[in-house]
Amino acid sequence: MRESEPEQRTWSGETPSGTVDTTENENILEMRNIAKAFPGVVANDHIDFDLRAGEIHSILGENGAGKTTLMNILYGLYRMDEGEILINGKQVSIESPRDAVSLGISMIHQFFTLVPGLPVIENVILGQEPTKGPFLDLKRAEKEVLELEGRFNLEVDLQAKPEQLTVGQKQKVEILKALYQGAKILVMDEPTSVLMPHEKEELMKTLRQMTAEGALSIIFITHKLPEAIAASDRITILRKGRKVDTVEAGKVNQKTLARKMVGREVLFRIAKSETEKGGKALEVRGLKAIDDTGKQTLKGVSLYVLEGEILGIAGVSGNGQEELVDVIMGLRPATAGEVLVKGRDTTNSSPGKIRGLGVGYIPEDRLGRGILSDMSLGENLVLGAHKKRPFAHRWLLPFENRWFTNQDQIHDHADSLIVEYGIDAPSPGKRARKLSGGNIQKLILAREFSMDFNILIADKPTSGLDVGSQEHIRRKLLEERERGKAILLISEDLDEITMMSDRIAVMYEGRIVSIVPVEETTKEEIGKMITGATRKEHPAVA
Amino acid sequence: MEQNDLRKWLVPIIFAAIILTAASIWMKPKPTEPEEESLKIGVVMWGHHDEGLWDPAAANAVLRLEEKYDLEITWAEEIVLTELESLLETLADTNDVVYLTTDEFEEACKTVAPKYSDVYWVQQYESKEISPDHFPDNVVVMNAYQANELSFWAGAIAAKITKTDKLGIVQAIPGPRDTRIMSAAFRSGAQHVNEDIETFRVVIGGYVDPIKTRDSVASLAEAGCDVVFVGMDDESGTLEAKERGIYSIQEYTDIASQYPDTIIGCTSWVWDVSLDRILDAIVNDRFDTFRAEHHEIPLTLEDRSLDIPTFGNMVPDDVKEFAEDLREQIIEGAVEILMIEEW
Amino acid sequence: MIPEAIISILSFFPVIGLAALGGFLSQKSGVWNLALEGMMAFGTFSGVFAYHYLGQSIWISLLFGFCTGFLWGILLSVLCVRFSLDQIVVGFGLWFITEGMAGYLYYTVLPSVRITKTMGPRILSLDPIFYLTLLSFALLYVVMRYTKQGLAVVATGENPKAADAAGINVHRVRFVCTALGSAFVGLAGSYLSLVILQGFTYKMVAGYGWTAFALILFGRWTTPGILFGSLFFTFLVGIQTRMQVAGIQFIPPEFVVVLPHIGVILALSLAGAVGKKAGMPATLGVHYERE
Amino acid sequence: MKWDPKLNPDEQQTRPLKDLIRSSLFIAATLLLTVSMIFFVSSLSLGLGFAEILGLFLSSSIGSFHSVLRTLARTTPILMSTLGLLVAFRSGVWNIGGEGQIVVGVVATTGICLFLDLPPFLTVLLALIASFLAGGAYAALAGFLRAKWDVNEVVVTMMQNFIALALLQYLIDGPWNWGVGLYPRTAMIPLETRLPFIISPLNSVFLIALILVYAIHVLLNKTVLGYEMRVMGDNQKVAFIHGIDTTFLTMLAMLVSGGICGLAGSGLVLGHFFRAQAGISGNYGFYAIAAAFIAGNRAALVPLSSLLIAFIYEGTLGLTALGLPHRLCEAIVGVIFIVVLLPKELGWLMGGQKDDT
Repeated sequence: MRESEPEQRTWSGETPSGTVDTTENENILEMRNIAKAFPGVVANDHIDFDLRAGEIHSILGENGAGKTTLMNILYGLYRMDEGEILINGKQVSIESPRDAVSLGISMIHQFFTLVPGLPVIENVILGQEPTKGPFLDLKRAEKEVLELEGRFNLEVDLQAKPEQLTVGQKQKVEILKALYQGAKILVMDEPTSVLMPHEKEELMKTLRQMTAEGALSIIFITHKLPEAIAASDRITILRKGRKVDTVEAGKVNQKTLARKMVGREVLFRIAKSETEKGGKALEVRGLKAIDDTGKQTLKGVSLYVLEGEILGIAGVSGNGQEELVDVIMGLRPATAGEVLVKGRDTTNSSPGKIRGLGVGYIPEDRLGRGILSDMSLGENLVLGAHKKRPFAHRWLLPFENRWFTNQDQIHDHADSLIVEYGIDAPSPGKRARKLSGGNIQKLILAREFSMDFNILIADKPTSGLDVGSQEHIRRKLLEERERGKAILLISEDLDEITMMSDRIAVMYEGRIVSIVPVEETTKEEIGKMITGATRKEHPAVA
Repeated sequence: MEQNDLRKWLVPIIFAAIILTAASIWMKPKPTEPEEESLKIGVVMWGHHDEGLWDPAAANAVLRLEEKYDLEITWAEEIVLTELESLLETLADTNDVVYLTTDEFEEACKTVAPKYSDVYWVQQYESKEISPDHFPDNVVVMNAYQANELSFWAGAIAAKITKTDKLGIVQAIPGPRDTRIMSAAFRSGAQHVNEDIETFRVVIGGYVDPIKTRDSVASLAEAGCDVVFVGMDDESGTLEAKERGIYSIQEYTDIASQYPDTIIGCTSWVWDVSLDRILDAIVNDRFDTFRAEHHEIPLTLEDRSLDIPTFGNMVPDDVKEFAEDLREQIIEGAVEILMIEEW
Repeated sequence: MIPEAIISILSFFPVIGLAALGGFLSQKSGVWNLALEGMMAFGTFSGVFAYHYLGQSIWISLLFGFCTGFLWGILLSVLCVRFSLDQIVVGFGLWFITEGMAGYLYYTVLPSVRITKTMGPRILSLDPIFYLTLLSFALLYVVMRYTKQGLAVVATGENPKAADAAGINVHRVRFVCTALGSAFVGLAGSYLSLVILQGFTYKMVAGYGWTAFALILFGRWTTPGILFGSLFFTFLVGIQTRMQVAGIQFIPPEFVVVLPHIGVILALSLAGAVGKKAGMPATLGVHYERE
Repeated sequence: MKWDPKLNPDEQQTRPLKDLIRSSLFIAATLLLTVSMIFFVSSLSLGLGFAEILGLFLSSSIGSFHSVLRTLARTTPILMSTLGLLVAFRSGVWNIGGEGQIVVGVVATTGICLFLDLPPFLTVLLALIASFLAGGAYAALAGFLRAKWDVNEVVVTMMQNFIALALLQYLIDGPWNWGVGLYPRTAMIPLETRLPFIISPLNSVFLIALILVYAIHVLLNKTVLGYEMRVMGDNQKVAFIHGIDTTFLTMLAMLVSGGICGLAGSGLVLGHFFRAQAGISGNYGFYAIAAAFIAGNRAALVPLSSLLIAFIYEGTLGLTALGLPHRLCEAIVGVIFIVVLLPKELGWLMGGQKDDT
C-alpha cells in the first residue's frame, strides 16, 4: 500500500509536471467524451469536462443526471466504457481509488469514511502516514496537519474521536484528509446536503481559501442553484446523462440555470381522467423527525392526500422525503406532529398496524426494503396477505385458524399476477433476486396493489428503471387513482411529477415550500423551487 | 449450490479420487502369515496403550503375556462410551478374547457379551465385590476392590519418608466413591504410622489436565508437603514434583524407573497375575469350570497384583523393611483397614 | 511462599496468553478465528512431531508449531478472505479438521514420545517463552498503537471502506493478521505439549482454546484488556487450587475453566443493555468487496 | 455486529431431484477423495492394505443388517439436533449451541427420571417436555439477548455449550454421582422409564426423529409461522415493515430450535444410555452444524446428511479396531463440511471467474 507514495511526491514535487498554474494550458484535468452505461440506463453519454487550476467547478443536475457516476469514474470506482482522462495533458488510466489518490485526486463522499475509534489525527494521516523508523511520527503529522488547519482555518480537535464530532467537523476532517493526501483535485459530492446553514457559509469560505492560491481545484457536485452560483467559478449542467452546457457562474441567473437543468422538451402526457375527490385519506400535521445522524431533517411538515388524487412531492433527495416516508410508515419515530390515516391517529404506531389500515408502500430501496431476495416470487407476492384467506387456511383442523399456508393458492395468485403485471419470470418458483431491476419493481407493485390498500406511498417508484417499465408503472398508478385510491408520490423527476400529480408539494430542506395544483404551475417554477431559488413561504395548509 | 461450477468440478474430483483409490489398492498390504493357533485378543481402552498411566497398566499385562500365549493383540483405543457397543461388536467378530480395561464399559459388556457367547470376555472392575450373575456367563471379572489396602500401604510408606509431616493428595474427580476411598485410605495409612500427619487434598475435575495438575502439585509443595500422591492419568504431577524437588507417588502403573529420584514408588495395579490365570484356563479349554469357581478374581497384596514394584532411590532400607512387615500385617489382617468413603 | 506461588501460577500463563493473542490479532482485522481449539491441538501434535523428527530441540519444535499454525491460518484466510466463505462455518470446519488431524496423525505417524529436554535458560525460574509472551503482548500494543501497520489493521477491522479509500489493501492486511495470529495459536499448543506436559495426550487442550477465545471478548478487543484478562484467569485457576489446599471449596473445579465464558455472556449483555459498544471491531465477520 | 447467515432456500420448483442428485454426487466424490487420501496415509504408516481398510470401513457401517441398524441408531441424535438447528438457521439466527442444548436436555431428563417417582408413563412424558423446555429456554436466552440488545448470538450460544458441559460434568462428578467405580456417571434410570427398542440397538427414539423431520418440514414450508420465520431469515427489515414481530419471532425460533436439541439429549438418555455420563453428547451438536449445511438447510434433505455423517462415524469406528484413532471421523466430516461450501468459488480455482449472484 506504500508504492503510491513516490509518485505522489513527484506529482506534488518540483518535477516539470508539477508546474501547473504557470503553463498556458490551464486545464489540469480533462475528461473527453466519457461514456458509461449500466444495464437498462445510460448514465454518462459522451460527456466532456475540464477543470482549470485553482477554480471551483460545479456540476449541476438532478439526481440521476449522471454527476456522481462521472465522478466515480474519475475516482476509479467505476470503469468507463469509452473516453479518456487527461491530467496536465497527460493521459492517465485510473483503476482504483489508490491510483486516483496517487494522481492527486481526492473525493469526499456524501457519507463520510472515517474510522471510528481512531483519533482525528490518525484518521487524517491514514494511508499517508509519516514515519520515523518503524513508528508513526505523530509529532510531525500533527505539525503538518495543524499547519494545514491554520492555512484554511479548518479547526478540528486532533485528539477527538469521530463519534464525538458534529457533521460539519467530520467534513472538515475529510477535507483535511484529502489535503494531507496531497490532493490537487478535490471532488466533493453534495457537500452541503448534510450541513447546517452556518456550516455551509463556513464551508464556502474554506473552499474559496483553498483555491485562492491556485494549488487546488475543486469539483463541486450539487443540485442547488444558489450554492452553485455562489460557490463556483464555472458551472457544468448535466441532464439525463448528457452535458447540457458549461457556463461562467458570474454570467448566469438562476432562471436560465433552472431551465437548462430541468430541460424544456415536451414529452407526451398520459391522459389523466378527472376523478371525483373524496375526503382526506392521509393527513400529516406539523411533522418533525431526525435522521440517523441525529440531525433534524424534517422540520414541521403538514400536508394531506385526498382519495382519488395523487399528491406529488417534488424535491431533490436529502431534503427530508426519506424521513417523511419513514415516519408515515412507522419506521422512524416522530419527534413532533401527528399522522392521521383516514382520521385515525397512527403516529409512532407499528408498521404492521399502519399497513393494517390499508397503507401500501413502494420503497425506494427495493432490495433492502422491498423484496425477499432468496425466496420465491410466490412467497414474495403473498407477503403481508399471508395470514388472510385464501393463502392461510385451516388445513385439516376442525376449528377455525390461520396456521397453514395454502401453496396452491399462493402459486395461482403468483401466476395471475405475473401475467397481469408482465413480470418477466418463467415460474413463481424463481428466486426474486434473479430478477432485473424493472421486474423487481413490478413485483413490489404487484404485491402492494394486489392487497386492497386505499393509501399508497410510492417512493421514487420509477427511478433507475428503463423507459418501458416506467410507463408501465405510471399507468398502474393512474389506474389506482381512478379507483379512488389516495397516492403520495415522491419523485425527483419533474416530468413525472407534473405528468402524474393532481397537486404538487415542493419539499426543500425539510419543509414544504409550497403546495400548488398542477394546472397553476410550470416545470420551470417548480424547478426553481426545488433548488431553493425562490423561497415562497408555503400557504397555511391545515 | 451453483450447478454449472459443480458440474465443472465433479469430473476432476472423481478422477483424483479414482486415481488415488487405484494407487492405494495397488500397494500390497504387508504379508501377515496367518498362524491359526495364535489367540486373538482385543483390548478396549479409553486412552492409549502406551500413554498415560491407567491404560498401560492393563496393556503391559497383555504385553507381558504376549509370548507365553502367542497372543495377537488388537488395541482399540480412545473409546468414548457413545461408540462402545458398535466397537465391541466389531471386535467380537474378529477376536477370541475381548478385554475391557475399565468398569466404565460394564453396561456395554452386559448388553453385548450375551450375543457373542463363543467369545471370552474379561472385564476389569474396581469398585466392589459382585455376585456371580452380575455379568453373563462368558465374562470373567478382575476386581480391584481391595485397592484401598494398597493406598493405605503407600500412605504408611509416605509417612515414613516425609520430613515435614505434610502429605499432599491430587485426586482426579471428586464424585466417585473409589477416588475418595483411595485418598481416604492413603490418609489413614499415613496416620496409622504417625498420628499428627497433615494431609492436603486437591481435586482436579478430570483425569487429564496437565495445567491444573502441575499447578496443584506446586501449590501442595508451597503448603509444605514433600510427598504427593497423584491419582491422575498423566505424569505432569511427577514432573512438577521433580521441579519442586519433592517426592511423588503415582497410581496405577509403575513408572518409577523413569524418575528414580522423584517417585517413591508407584501403587501399581498389576493385572497380569489374574489375566494369566484366565488365559491359561481359556487355552486349556476349562474356561467354564474356571468361571464356575471364579466369577471374579480379586487383586490382592498377597499375590502382588496390588503392589509397589520398585522403590525410588530416596527410600532407605529400614523403610523398605517396614513396608514388607506392614504388607504382611495387612495380609494377615493384623492391621484392619476401614472402608472410609468420605474424605 | 507468595512469590513462589505467583511464579508457579505464571508458568502456564503462556498457553492462554499466546492463544488469546493470536485470536485477537485476526479478530482485530475483522476475521473470526473459531478454530482456536483445533489449531492449538494441532500445535501440540506438531510440537511433539518436530521434537521427534527434527533433532530433539525444544526451540526448533516450538518454531515448527508456530509454522504449522501459520499454514492453517493461511488456509483459513484463503477460504474466508479470498473466497468470502462464511467465517463461522469455515471456523467450525477447520476446528473439526485440525483437531481430527492432530489426533489421527499423532497415533499413526509417531511412536509415543516423551520429552526429556527442558526449556533453555530460566530467569526467575520462568522459562523464556513466558517473557516472550509478555514481549509479544507489548509489541502488539506498540504496533497497534504507534505504527502505520497497526493503523492499517484497526482501520481494516473498523471500516474497510475507509481503509480501501486510503489505499490500504484490505485483503492483504486480513490475510497477514489471520495467518500470523494462527501461528501464535499453534505456538501456544506446542508449548503446552513440549513444556507443560512434556508429552502428548489426546484431549490435552481440554477446552483452553475456547477459554482463550472467551478471554478475547472479555478483554473487549484491547491488548491490555486481553493481557490482564488472561493473567486474571491464570491466577483464578491457581487461587482455586490453593484454596482447595487450604480446605476451602469456593467453586467446583469443573466450573473454573468456563468462568470466562460466563463472564463474556454477562459482559456482552451488559454492554448491550446500556447500549454501549462492546468494543467489537465493527466489521468483524463481514466480508469486504469493493463494489 | 449482526450479519445474515447465507442460507440456501428451498427452491421447490427448480428440479429438486436433479439438484439433489448432483449435489449428492459431489459430496460422494469428495467423501471418496478424502477417505482414500487418509487411508492412503494410514496404509503407508500402518502397512495395512487399502482394500482391507476400506472393507472394514464399509462392513462396520453398512456391512450387515446389524451394522445398518447401528448406523441408524447413530443417526438419531444427529438428525434430531440438526432439525433443531435448522429452525434457527432458516430464521436467520445462528444457533450453534446445539451441543449445550443437548446436554441441558440430558440433565433435565436424567434429573426427572432419577429423582421423581411418578407412574412411568408420566415420568417419560414429563421428561420429554422438561427437556424440550430446558433446551428451549437455554437457547431462547441467547435469542432474547440478540433480539433485545443485539448481542452476538454466535458468541453466546458457543459459550453456552461449554457452560452446559461443565454443569453436566459437575453433576455427574458430585451430587448425582453413582458412587461406584472410578468414573463420573449417574445411576441407571428405572427400567420402566426406558423407551423400548425397535430392534436393539435401534431405539424407538428413531421414530420420534422421523416424525420430527416431517413436523419441521411442515413447520418451515407449510405453515404461516414457518413462512414468517423464513421471511425474517431472508430480510429482517422487510419482515418488520410487513408487521412481523421480529423480536418475538427470534425468541420463538430459538425456543423451538433449542427445544428440539433438548429432545435429542432426552432421547440419548431414554433410548440409549439410560443414564448421564461423561461425553454422552458426543459432539452431536457440532456434527449437526455440519449436517445442516451439507443438507443445504433443507429439512427434507437433513435425514440424508445426518445419515452420511453417521455412516462416516460408524465406518471410522470400525477402523479403531485396526488401531486407527477415531479422530478420523472429525477430520473427514470437517473436510466435507468445507468442501460443500466451496462450489461457488471452485470456478475461480478452475481459472474461470466466480459468478456472484
